[in-house]
Amino acid sequence: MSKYSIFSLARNAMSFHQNWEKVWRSPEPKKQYDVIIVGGGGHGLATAYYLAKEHGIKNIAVLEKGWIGGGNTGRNTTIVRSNYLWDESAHLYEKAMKLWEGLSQDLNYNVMFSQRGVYNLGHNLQDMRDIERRVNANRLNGIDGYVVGPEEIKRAIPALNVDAGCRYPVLGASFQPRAGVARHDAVAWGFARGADQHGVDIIQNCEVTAIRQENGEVTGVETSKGTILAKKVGVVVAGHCSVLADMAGFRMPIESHPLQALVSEPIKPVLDTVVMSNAVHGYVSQSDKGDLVIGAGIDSYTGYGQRGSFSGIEHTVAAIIEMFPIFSRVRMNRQWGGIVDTTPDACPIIGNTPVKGLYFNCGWGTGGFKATPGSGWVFAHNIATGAPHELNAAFGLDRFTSGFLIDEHGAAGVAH
Amino acid sequence: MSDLFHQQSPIVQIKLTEPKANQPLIREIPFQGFLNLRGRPNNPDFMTAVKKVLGCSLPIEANTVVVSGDYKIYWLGPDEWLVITPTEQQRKVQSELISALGVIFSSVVDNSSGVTIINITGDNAANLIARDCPLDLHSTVFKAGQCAQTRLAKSGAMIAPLLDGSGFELIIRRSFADYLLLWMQDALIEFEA
Amino acid sequence: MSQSFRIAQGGRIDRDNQLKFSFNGKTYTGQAGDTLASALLANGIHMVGRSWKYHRPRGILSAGAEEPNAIFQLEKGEKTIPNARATQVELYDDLDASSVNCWPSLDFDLLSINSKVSRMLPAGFYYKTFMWPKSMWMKYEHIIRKASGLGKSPEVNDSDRYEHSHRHCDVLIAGGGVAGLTAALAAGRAGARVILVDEQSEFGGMALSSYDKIDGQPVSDWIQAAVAELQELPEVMLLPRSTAYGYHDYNFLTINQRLTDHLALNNRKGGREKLWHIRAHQVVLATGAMERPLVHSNNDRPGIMLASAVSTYVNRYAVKPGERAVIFTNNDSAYQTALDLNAAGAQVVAVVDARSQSSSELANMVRSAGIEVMNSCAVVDTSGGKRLQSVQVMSLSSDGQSVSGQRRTLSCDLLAVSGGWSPVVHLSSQSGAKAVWNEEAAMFIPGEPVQQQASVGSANGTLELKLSLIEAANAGNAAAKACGFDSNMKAPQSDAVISDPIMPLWLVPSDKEKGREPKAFIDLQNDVGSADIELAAREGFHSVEHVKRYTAMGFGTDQGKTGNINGMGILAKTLNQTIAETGTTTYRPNYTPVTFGSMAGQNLGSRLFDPARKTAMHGWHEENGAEFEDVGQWKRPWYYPKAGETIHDAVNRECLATRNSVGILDASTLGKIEIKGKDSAQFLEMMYTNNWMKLPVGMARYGFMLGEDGMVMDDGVTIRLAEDHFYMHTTSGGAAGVLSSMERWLQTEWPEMEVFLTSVTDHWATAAVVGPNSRKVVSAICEGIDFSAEAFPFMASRVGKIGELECRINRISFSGELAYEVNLPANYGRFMWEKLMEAGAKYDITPYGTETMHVLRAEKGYVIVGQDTDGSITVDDLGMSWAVSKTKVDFLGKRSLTRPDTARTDRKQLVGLLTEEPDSVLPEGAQLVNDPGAATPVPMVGHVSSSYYSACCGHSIAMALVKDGRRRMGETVYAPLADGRVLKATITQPLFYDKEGAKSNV
Amino acid sequence: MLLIECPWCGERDESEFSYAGEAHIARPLETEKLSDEEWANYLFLRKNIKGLHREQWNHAAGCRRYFNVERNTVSYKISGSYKIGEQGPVGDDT
Ligand SMILES: Cc1cc2nc3c(=O)[nH]c(=O)nc-3n(C[C@H](O)[C@H](O)[C@H](O)COP(=O)(O)OP(=O)(O)OC[C@H]3O[C@@H](n4cnc5c(N)ncnc54)[C@H](O)[C@@H]3O)c2cc1C
Ligand SMILES: NC(=O)c1ccc[n+]([C@@H]2O[C@H](COP(=O)([O-])OP(=O)(O)OC[C@H]3O[C@@H](n4cnc5c(N)ncnc54)[C@H](O)[C@@H]3O)[C@@H](O)[C@H]2O)c1
Ligand SMILES: Cc1cc2nc3c(=O)[nH]c(=O)nc-3n(C[C@H](O)[C@H](O)[C@H](O)COP(=O)(O)O)c2cc1C
Ligand SMILES: [Zn+2]
Repeated sequence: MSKYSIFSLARNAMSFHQNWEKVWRSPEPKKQYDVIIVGGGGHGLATAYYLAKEHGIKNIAVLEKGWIGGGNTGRNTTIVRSNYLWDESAHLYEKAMKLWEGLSQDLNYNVMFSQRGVYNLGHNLQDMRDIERRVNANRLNGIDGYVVGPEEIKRAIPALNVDAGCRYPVLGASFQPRAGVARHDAVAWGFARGADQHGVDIIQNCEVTAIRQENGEVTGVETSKGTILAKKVGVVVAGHCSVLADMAGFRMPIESHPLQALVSEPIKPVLDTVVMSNAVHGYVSQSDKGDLVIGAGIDSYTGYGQRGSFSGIEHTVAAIIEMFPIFSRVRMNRQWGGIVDTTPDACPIIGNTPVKGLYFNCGWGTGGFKATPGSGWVFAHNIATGAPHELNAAFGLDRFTSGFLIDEHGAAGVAH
Repeated sequence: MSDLFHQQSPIVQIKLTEPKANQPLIREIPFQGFLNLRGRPNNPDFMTAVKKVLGCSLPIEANTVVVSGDYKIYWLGPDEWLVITPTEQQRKVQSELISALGVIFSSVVDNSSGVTIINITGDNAANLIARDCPLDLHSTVFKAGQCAQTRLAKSGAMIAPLLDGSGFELIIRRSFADYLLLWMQDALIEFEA
Repeated sequence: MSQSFRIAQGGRIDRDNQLKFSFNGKTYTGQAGDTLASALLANGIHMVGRSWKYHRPRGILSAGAEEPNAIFQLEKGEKTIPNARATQVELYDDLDASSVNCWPSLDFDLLSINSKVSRMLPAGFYYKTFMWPKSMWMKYEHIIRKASGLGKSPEVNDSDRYEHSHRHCDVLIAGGGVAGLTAALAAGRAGARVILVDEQSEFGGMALSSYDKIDGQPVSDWIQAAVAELQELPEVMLLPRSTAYGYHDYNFLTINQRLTDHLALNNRKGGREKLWHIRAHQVVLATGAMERPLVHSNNDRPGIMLASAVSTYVNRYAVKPGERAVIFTNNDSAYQTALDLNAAGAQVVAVVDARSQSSSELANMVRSAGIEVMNSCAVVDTSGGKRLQSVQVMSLSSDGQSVSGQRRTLSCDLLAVSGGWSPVVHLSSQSGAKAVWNEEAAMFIPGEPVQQQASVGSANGTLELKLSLIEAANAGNAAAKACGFDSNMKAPQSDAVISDPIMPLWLVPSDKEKGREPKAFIDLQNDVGSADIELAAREGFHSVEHVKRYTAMGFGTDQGKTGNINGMGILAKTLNQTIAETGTTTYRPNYTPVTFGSMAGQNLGSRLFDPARKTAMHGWHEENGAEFEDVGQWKRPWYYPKAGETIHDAVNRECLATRNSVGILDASTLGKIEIKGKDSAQFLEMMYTNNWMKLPVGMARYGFMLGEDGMVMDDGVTIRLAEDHFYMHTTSGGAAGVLSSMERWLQTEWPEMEVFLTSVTDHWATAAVVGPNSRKVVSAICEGIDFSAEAFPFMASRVGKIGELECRINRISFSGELAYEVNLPANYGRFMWEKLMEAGAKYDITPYGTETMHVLRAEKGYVIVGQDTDGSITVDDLGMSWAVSKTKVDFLGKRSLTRPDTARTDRKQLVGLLTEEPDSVLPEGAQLVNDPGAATPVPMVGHVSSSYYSACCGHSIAMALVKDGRRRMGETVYAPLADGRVLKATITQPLFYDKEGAKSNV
Repeated sequence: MLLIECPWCGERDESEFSYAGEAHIARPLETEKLSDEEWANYLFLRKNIKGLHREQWNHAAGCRRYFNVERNTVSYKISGSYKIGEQGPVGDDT
């Protein structure tokens, strides 16, 4: 299998690019695999990759109902950071961050991971308390982070309006320098290529329609391409996890909601970091292509339609202009939506299920892109060994029974 | 001197100006009495007791208004009404209602300082409201005698067409009144030319 | 006029009104009625920009919304507009335009070097390289970023206004060409509420560029009459310069109207744009069709234009886009362009037609005009630098798969191409109808509607005028009927035209070896060529969605309006599948880009971004120098600095004054709910963790409200006004949520309970009068109440009079002081406040804000929900399990408390902290550790939730949530801070002042 | 933007309403008697249906009533609204 490099590029240019190999093969499914991964998003592909690479399991299929990376992986605002509050999540996301830092080289695929830093703005006193608390926790957990004041923010982000006269003035921010963005599609393709090179079969247009089980143990799946057997099935279908759980006969503590995003027309670089605000509610970065990539809010209702309501877009755009008044005359090019799987504590569910051999990895909601390599890495461990890795042990389904939730919603609204 | 003198409207910090060009006229009708009345309309005792005091039956058709003498009664919900009385009569009406209702399951709450009335009249009255209100305000759809609670900008309002067709009456909450008036004043700019 | 390519007669421009404009620093003239594009062409300017990746010279391709190339920066400073499409910019006096994405100049662009190394830059090349050394990526990326992007963001704030409006209508018609006008007439005449929108300045669409006839009149006369009639209909609203850019669920459409951009800068008044939010019963889509270019080698040179655009420039704008033209087509419509050019005095060298024959009336007219028609031929290559110089033609096989024979060179400065038509199915697709491939017509047409909607005219693939009009009249009638109007207008008449069928041709074959042919472009804006599509397919990107993302086809500001269908055709061929199987990418809003400003509207700034809720005393606070804190949407006084005071000075002063004499706080923002009905106490038993049945009338009790997950959600004091009547206080931020949650329980779970809830938050103004002298102050202005400690004890509520006004006084305290909350209807709020200030003057009554309130309550260990709790804290964690009934069978959240994790006894618990240095204040949010020297990750045992300097105690105080904290009294914890300091603190009870509670007990 | 029919006020814009989650989740009566699992089911587990979904809405900016809606969560088409305690419509699952 040929390696990508400037030299291979030059070599292929000589032959007019007629000889590039397929990035992945798209074979017909076999009758049986050791492990089936349902869902060809970033997390599913990463799981397959690490299963093959770290655990030596080679007979793996990834089944994707559409085209790989076409779910939330292909429609997110690509923010990668690890500055989470609670130890459990901080360690999991930081594992992912470490993997991100070598991912392009590991995959031999440039996922354009751009460590341009992320600012989380604080607009009221409670925001600032929460920021202090989180950054302090991050530092003690070995995660880079600073609390910065309005002047420093203004220096770093000249376009940001830090006027004290704003409705919600910027009082400060947390800043994680190692955080940033990555090219989302490349993450899917890079993992697909890596997995494929390890022999994983990536099968698209193959929708899982039923989960076969005998005596409480999984035996395979029914798909739009027929029955495929396996003793281990890992389900990584994000917004559709309740649908798959229903096939397996249990319910999830999950609601699927539309989450929208939008991009501006491409403009020359004006914003070279990532800015997020909870209180004003919007987040923005600028892609390498030049468009402003803007995340909108989640729609309150359940929705599998990959689209949300215009009011959400309108509120978000107002928030962006409130923060960046100079973007007012820039135009919005396109908007879209994804289906996010939200949990009661805004943390993922990774681990075993009531059915033996059936594993779920879901509940990443509005923020799982950043976890992609880490999520795949721990899930691969979980599937290979049948038991959670210590990094995902706290993220099991059992926490909803025991009450051991890891509430990452951040502090509740200030009330006094 | 009566203490009534000491009342301040929720929009005390706003200066309303004379309309220019095509601007509608925005005026406050301050210091009316507002009673929030609740009870079960399928309880005839409740309906009778209320009628005795107000002189009319409560509107049970959704989103309608009934006028009875000095009182105006708005439907707020299937078991909830807003009774508007002239200035400083709310306490009297409230105690009359409470004693007429006795042990009947009901509640009569004075909310007179909690809301105020803003009338918007003249050309573009509907257009001003429609700047950020999802309700269909067209005269063939929203007629005198009807009312609707709805979203107005980032707050809410009870809106009713004025009986004389000159515009709309808005009932808005005190703590949002300042914001809504700022919003209206800004909205007026569109009709300045 | 120096517009040397202006045709002497005709067109819809105003010849008497000449306008100046500048392009890349040079001044030119045009006429009113021109677009920037037509004015440039009138001046003979074809090359207007450089392509995105290879920086190849590019010219104007189209005359409308589909334009991929002519993207300009307009104006400078606060009026600047990035990425304006010259084809849709109406010319105005002194317009200033410049090309984007070229440096140092359009003519000499350094990055055109990319074109030379273009072989190294195939689709997706960046995924394969720039990976070594790892540390270099951020530098590479910097360069990539600089090279991409088109126009520049404004650097100063926008001074324009953006209006919003909401409208409902019976029939919304998008597109005001002859089809849209006809539908509007049908529905409008019947009396329906009609809104007709068109993105152009004039209604009429394509017909404005043609000499067709309707009802026997020239089409322009018919349009004029139709518009005039529609303007007279009272229920019809015409919106020109208005783009329907989003078709959302339930016939909700968003429309962007441009109000002033067409005017000279100094003539602009009022809002710049208006966003219409329209909810329609019925929608008629008459958005027309767009012509497709043909994809052949070097098909991107300035001087290569869509044939229909050429006709538009000639007929509508009286501009000759070339002197010697070649037409290249696979269908009949471009023959009209040949005639139009011919009539305008340009030389038409030849019509190159891919089809083996063309014998329609139109084609024959072209032949009769002496123009050579070359059937079974194709343009295979072109030459020219900054302007087209010639094209090369070869014979094309009848299946369109190969070329043969001699290359014949035709010298020309204009190539007008037509690859067929693509109905503008964007809005229909957005509405949920999946576009359907029509093999015969070689176009995607609107699919079965899923909303109350119909497509008509060329938008529906009906290219013929006569049929368009019938279809439009029918749709207008049907839409009106569906809204209850009697409507049966007859369609306007027009003559049928017979044309020969199209021959689909997605990629003109090259005579060069595969891979070695010059670039043939599909997406001109993103420099995506046919080779990129083929490469993507070869590398395994088979889904059209993958191809889009791998090559960037259709990602631009034009969203692939001219390129996508050709791209899909080429992909289909490469993968050996049908176009129907290949499918389209997803159509999404926006149809064309829309300013963020218009979406934000006026909802910006300190006044309008979000409501600022104000209490009745707000004016007083402002007049007395208060600084405000945002609490939810409320503005609360934070502290009242006197001249020269810092926040700490002010808070220390306010605290001391309150503890030593009397302070006053505006507490009006607390949520207030009246609870009435015989089951009220029973209801409170469920809502709160403690007991309510036996609370005596006239007395108050503090309660915690939990979520069903057992975590603290809200707290507050509730008073029993009568056996069946309570008055609840909630937190300021929690009020709305608490009310709707209680309503929900009542309405959905316990509808049999006789309880009514009424919010009175806004009705009451509340002043908390706090401190040893509070009794004196309150009793001085309030009559009818016995204020003695025995008659009016702590947690009692009384009604009295202030003047003639009935007031309610509650003896409750959030500070540990003797304190009274005085309530009057808010219309008297300021009156009450001033009376209290007056009465308190002799005790030096001191107004204080939320900061002092925080300090005072922390000195007493009282918690603030949302600050000392975070959604993961139980009442027991707060050390207040006395507030949780052990005897009640149930209350919300109760069952959660016995879950294994929730019932643990070593959870994080609220404790006090005293720093080693009495003056050093722990930062709120500091994390606590047992061993600051531990290796990373350092185990954390808790965090500081509240922390202040307490002037009353003379040292700092803090509250913290610490693991197993209640068992660790007296132990030491450390707070390692960001600046390297490590503060040492001792765990204490969270109670620092007046530990016996003597002060409130007086 | 959804157009939601309030059983009292009629069709109104989505922005007047707030969503209140899956409908027909009755609060268990004797919570003490439930196992931790049963309680967790009530508390957290949801059908989260892809297709016809019964859900609660509150006409927050209008009459403040809670009511039920049957809506397809893919097409977002509402097949009907009904009051709490009433029998809902049986929509076509398209
Ligand atoms: C608008 C938006 C913005 C976001 N922004 C960010 C951000 O800035 N940062 C961040 O970290 N996260 C963000 N997220 C979240 C992030 O996108 C997701 O958490 C993450 O991509 C999930 O990846 P995944 O692989 O689990 O899911 P997906 O990428 O959704 O993959 C799941 C796959 O399963 C497939 N599937 C479903 N059902 C079946 C079946 N029956 N058979 C076979 N296959 C099936 C789907 O087709 C899909 O391809 C955002 C999400 C959205 C929608
Ligand atoms: N001979 C051919 O092949 C051919 C091809 C196309 C059209 N035609 C002719 O065109 C005419 C058809 O007229 P028609 O009315 O169907 O189309 P049209 O192109 O004349 O009108 C469409 C109108 O819709 C507007 N529009 C498009 N999208 C819009 C949006 N999102 N928002 C607002 N406005 C939008 C355009 O500005 C245009 O004015 C007939 O004369 C027909 O014969 C002929
Ligand atoms: C980070 C990011 C950047 C994007 N940039 C663009 C862009 O520049 N132009 C564009 O047309 N679409 C852009 N898109 C949106 C895609 O076109 C597409 O809408 C999105 O991936 C969702 O897929 P769908 O619309 O096909 O459902 C971007 C998407 C993402 C996630
Ligand atoms: Zn209602």
